[in-house]
Amino acid sequence: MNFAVLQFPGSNCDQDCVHVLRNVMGHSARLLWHKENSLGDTDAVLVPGGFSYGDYLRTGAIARFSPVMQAVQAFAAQGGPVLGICNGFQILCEAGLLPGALIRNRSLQFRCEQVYLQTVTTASPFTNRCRPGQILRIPVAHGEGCFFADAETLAQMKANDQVLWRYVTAQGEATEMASPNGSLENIAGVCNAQRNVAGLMPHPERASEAILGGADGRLIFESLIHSLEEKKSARAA
Amino acid sequence: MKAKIVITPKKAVLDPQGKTVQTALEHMGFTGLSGVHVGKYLEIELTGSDVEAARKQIDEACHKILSNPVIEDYRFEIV
Amino acid sequence: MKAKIVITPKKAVLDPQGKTVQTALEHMGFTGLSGVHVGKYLEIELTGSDVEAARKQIDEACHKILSNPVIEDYRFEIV
Amino acid sequence: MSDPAITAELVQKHNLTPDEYEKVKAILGREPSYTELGIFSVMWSEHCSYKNSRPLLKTFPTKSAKILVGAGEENAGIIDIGDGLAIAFKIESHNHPSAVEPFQGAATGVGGIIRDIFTMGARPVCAINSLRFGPIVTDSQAEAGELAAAANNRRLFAGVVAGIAHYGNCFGIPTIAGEVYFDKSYEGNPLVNAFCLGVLRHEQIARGRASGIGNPVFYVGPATGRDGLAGAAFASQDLTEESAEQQRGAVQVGDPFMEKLVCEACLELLATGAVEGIQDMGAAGLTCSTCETAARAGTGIEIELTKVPQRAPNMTPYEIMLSESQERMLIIVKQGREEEVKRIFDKWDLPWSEIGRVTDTGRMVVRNQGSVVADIPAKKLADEAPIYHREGREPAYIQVVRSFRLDTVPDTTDPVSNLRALLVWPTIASKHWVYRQYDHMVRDGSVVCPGSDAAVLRIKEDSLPLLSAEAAQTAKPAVEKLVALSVDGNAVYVYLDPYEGGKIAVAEAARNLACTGAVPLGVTDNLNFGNPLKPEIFWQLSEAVRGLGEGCRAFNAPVTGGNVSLYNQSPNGPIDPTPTVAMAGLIELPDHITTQWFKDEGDAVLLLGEPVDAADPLLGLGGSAYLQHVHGLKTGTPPRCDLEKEKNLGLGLRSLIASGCIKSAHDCSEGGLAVTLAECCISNLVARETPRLIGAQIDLRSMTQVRLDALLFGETQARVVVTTSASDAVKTVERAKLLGIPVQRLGTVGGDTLTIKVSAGEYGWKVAELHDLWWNTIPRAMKD
Ligand SMILES: Nc1ncnc2c1ncn2[C@@H]1O[C@H](COP(=O)(O)OP(=O)(O)O)[C@@H](O)[C@H]1O
Ligand SMILES: [Mg+2]
Repeated sequence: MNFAVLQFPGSNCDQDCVHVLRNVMGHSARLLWHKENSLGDTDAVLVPGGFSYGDYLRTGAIARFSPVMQAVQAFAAQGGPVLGICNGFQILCEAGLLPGALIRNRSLQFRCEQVYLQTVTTASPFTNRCRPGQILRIPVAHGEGCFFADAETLAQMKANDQVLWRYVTAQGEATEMASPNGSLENIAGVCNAQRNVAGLMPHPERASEAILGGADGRLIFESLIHSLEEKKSARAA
Repeated sequence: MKAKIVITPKKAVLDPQGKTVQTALEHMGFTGLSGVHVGKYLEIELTGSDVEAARKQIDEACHKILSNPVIEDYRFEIV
Repeated sequence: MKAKIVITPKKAVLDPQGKTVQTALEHMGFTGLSGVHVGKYLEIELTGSDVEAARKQIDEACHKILSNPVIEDYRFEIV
Repeated sequence: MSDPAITAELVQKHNLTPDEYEKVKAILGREPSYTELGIFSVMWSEHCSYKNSRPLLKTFPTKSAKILVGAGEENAGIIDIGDGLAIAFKIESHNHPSAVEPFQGAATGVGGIIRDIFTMGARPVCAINSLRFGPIVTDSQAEAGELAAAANNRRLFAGVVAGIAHYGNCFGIPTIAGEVYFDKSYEGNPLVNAFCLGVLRHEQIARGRASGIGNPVFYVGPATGRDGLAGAAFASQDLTEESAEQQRGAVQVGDPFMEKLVCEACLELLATGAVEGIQDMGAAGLTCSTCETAARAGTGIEIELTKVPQRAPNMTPYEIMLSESQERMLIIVKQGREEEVKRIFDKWDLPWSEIGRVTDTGRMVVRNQGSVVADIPAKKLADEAPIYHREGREPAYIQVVRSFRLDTVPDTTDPVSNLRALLVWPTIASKHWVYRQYDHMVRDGSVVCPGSDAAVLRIKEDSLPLLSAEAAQTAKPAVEKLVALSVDGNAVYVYLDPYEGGKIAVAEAARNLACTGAVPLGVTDNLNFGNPLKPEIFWQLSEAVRGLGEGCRAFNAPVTGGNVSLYNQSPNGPIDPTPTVAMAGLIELPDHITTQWFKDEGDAVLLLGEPVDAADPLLGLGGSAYLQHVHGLKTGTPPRCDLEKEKNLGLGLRSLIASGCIKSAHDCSEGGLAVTLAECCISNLVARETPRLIGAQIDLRSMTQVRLDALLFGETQARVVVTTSASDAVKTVERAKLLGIPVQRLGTVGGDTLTIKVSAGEYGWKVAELHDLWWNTIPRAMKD
């Protein structure tokens, strides 16, 4: 598959995503500069973590206006898969591609630590290789990852099965302690109603190799690759 | 000309910063506080002199980029 | 009563946030901007009714904890 | 607006002595202009010239076959790590700025050291830090003054940590190790030492040289403001009509986002080969970067100040030359290749300006609107600062602490409470409150994160700086490397015996590396001391340097550079002498990576090294955490450091690790054997709020000859607690003996308590309780 990993001024997990997609998952991945107007030959887009534009004003607020984001909007509207990780999640929310917003962690501090994530639904291109309810151990690293949506939006999201991951304890309970940021209902990641755009605060690309302490994050990339392959073979058939 | 913009968290949105400031003030012995809210303040210096045009421009900027309507309200004045 | 407090970076101090927002606005086609400064806005709800007492209290709070006098200025009004 | 007249008073305000001023006049052959006075003043400050410490620094070992760029040659030293790869690393202090404004002071400290690294052509890949503050907790009888002081210490601590987090996280560099001590002597004068390490290919080393007559000089990065002026030169004249605050100069504010862009743009530019020389504008900004690059190349340099981007209105030449605005770089470009600079800096939306040329005059000439405001021989300015051989005198307190005798302190009767008390001492308690605020994983290389003896970083292809398109075609893929890092410095030991303490700082760093399976490669050190004009302080400095040098020689770890921060005094007196030692090492194979926590039930616990140094009259308790915290005594002679033994221990431990039988290794430091064992039981963190606790049954009954407090809490050096599987235990003991390391079996891992049997009885602690004390002390003190 061909992955495009966006690169904004201030992105800093861009190389990590390319590394995992290329060297761990064995697919082709390239960086796409924010001034580009077109995605070229791309099967899926990754919006990586970092501090685009220094996180000044609001996380993701400035990056969403980059030329490349217009192309991503069009790609997503056609059903192309887009995954935002951390700052990428924030950018996708700002761009209106995902519901809700991410605000300051309740502790008011940056948090970098391993967390447990429960796979809320396997019915998405980002979770289809997980077992229902499967718990993944993946690190977070953010200061503004507290998910918020108004009551109506949240109800709609739940009705549509749009919550993909929640912070839980090792035993699978969505307690306050389990969440590093105070997110609404412990939400760690969501998708859009069409299910082709998703975002999550944790970093699966940091949990894809045993030498870094665990490879649970691979399941998310494997899911995405699996759904792309299915799409390809369906098209071929 | 100058635009003075105030951006505040919506009432329904958690304001952990406001809570923390309130607690800190109370710890220091301040009394009679019934709520603290923390928002952003922006000052934009404008070279033009057409107040109406500026108002339109700033409103658009606030709406499009300076605030996020999911979590924030804004107000501004041109002086 | 309410105190409305504005905290801004001192003029001589670098304001990377303001600079970045200015560039972004310009990139988006906003023109005629000669400066952008980003600061904080606080609203403190007060239960008392003695304006003078409140003024003193808020001034102290601003000085001691709400602002960082090394790099920030503050101003406020009681309404 | 005219410059003030040069008076004796003005010279003094610039911290130049009458003799130094005479030397300035001799160099110039005339009176200096006001701008020139400012330039000499900053270049000849201790910070830039090391005038009081240079003779001592010369005694450090700085050579080895692996050194590619040595100490003092450039902005940072560089060491070969094999396969055509190299690392550049350095530590630097930002103590005084952090005392004034902890958040920005610490942030700009991180920014400064990162620039020192990419200036060398290396890609910065990790940061570490070493911090000191006054006490953040008080006992129950504390008076109002103490409470206020502790509150202020907490403010500084919180601000510094948040500032380091802000800069490093946003820049996108993992902060993977560090240390924090709390002691009264740092009240009012916290220490913030920031370290950065970068990697590069041998052929990518960049130089800070203004070579090539006629080459254009570029200024890149944000505009110059009046930042940091007060710190640099103490200007107090009515220079301008601006507000008082602007004249004093502004506190430096860091912009990590800008630095990230400047770094990426510089690495991209270096790959083109269009750069002749490059240097960051650190302390003394434009002044230092222009005269040093010319001095190194033996050329001259000429710049025009109106071409320098300016942020504040009406800046004077004096201010522009002395400003310490952050994130700026000076680049000497090969003539004819200017367009490449412009293209790349435009791509990154970064300001650039061509401000001058390299000349053959040997002079640094500064013009403002065409007229010369400074004209100084560059080499004399940069390299001929006065050097002082200060006088040292042993301080009176040394006699007092040396005469301390252990029999004035009764042996412990309550080790159970003692261990609890040590674990809640903030210096020993877990520092996760600190490092969970740092992104310690970004860039996918953090193999051992903070929380074990030393951090381990994987260096891979994308850790390296870019290659030019042509070079990329022929380059071989980079061989992966594992680098280990630790920073150490127990200042109480140094206070009690600077020579011994200096050796211990190096030995502890080496021991921490050995515990992760690494071989030491090199050292960068930060000498944080009081006022060197006081003979007692100078004695501390020179003795500590002697110890540090000897330590480095023993481990074949040359000093590749470092930083000197003197005048660390508050109204209460000088800080404890605090040399901090950051050591980098290499781990040969991924299999060798070892962490400090106990692994499995049934594993055997062994001690490598003598349980107690019987030849030490204080049995390892001098200067110990136990004496300080339990008895309120900061006295005695510190534990003795036998470098031969330490070296042997490191060699032996690594060889045991290579043989595959070591499952965990943790060195004994503050708090002695009992704290080490407790940490092995409680320090394995699986995920947020999810530790993996495991107990151990320890039997010390065979060690009957010694005081219980010394056995449990003494800080005898050259000791490491390791575990092996039960079946490997006997074999490991034999191997260790063959390697000449004292070894004994202490017990077995398992259960939910730590129990220690001694001849006097048996003591036990629930590991969950120990964990709570150790884990939550700092969060509780910081109330979150
Ligand atoms: N300021 C800090 N920044 C990052 N990591 C830190 C900091 N302080 C302590 N740590 C980490 O906490 C762990 C324990 O530190 P310390 O008690 O100093 O270890 P040791 O005694 O083995 O040198 C180490 O992994 C260290 O890297
Ligand atoms: Mg250690």
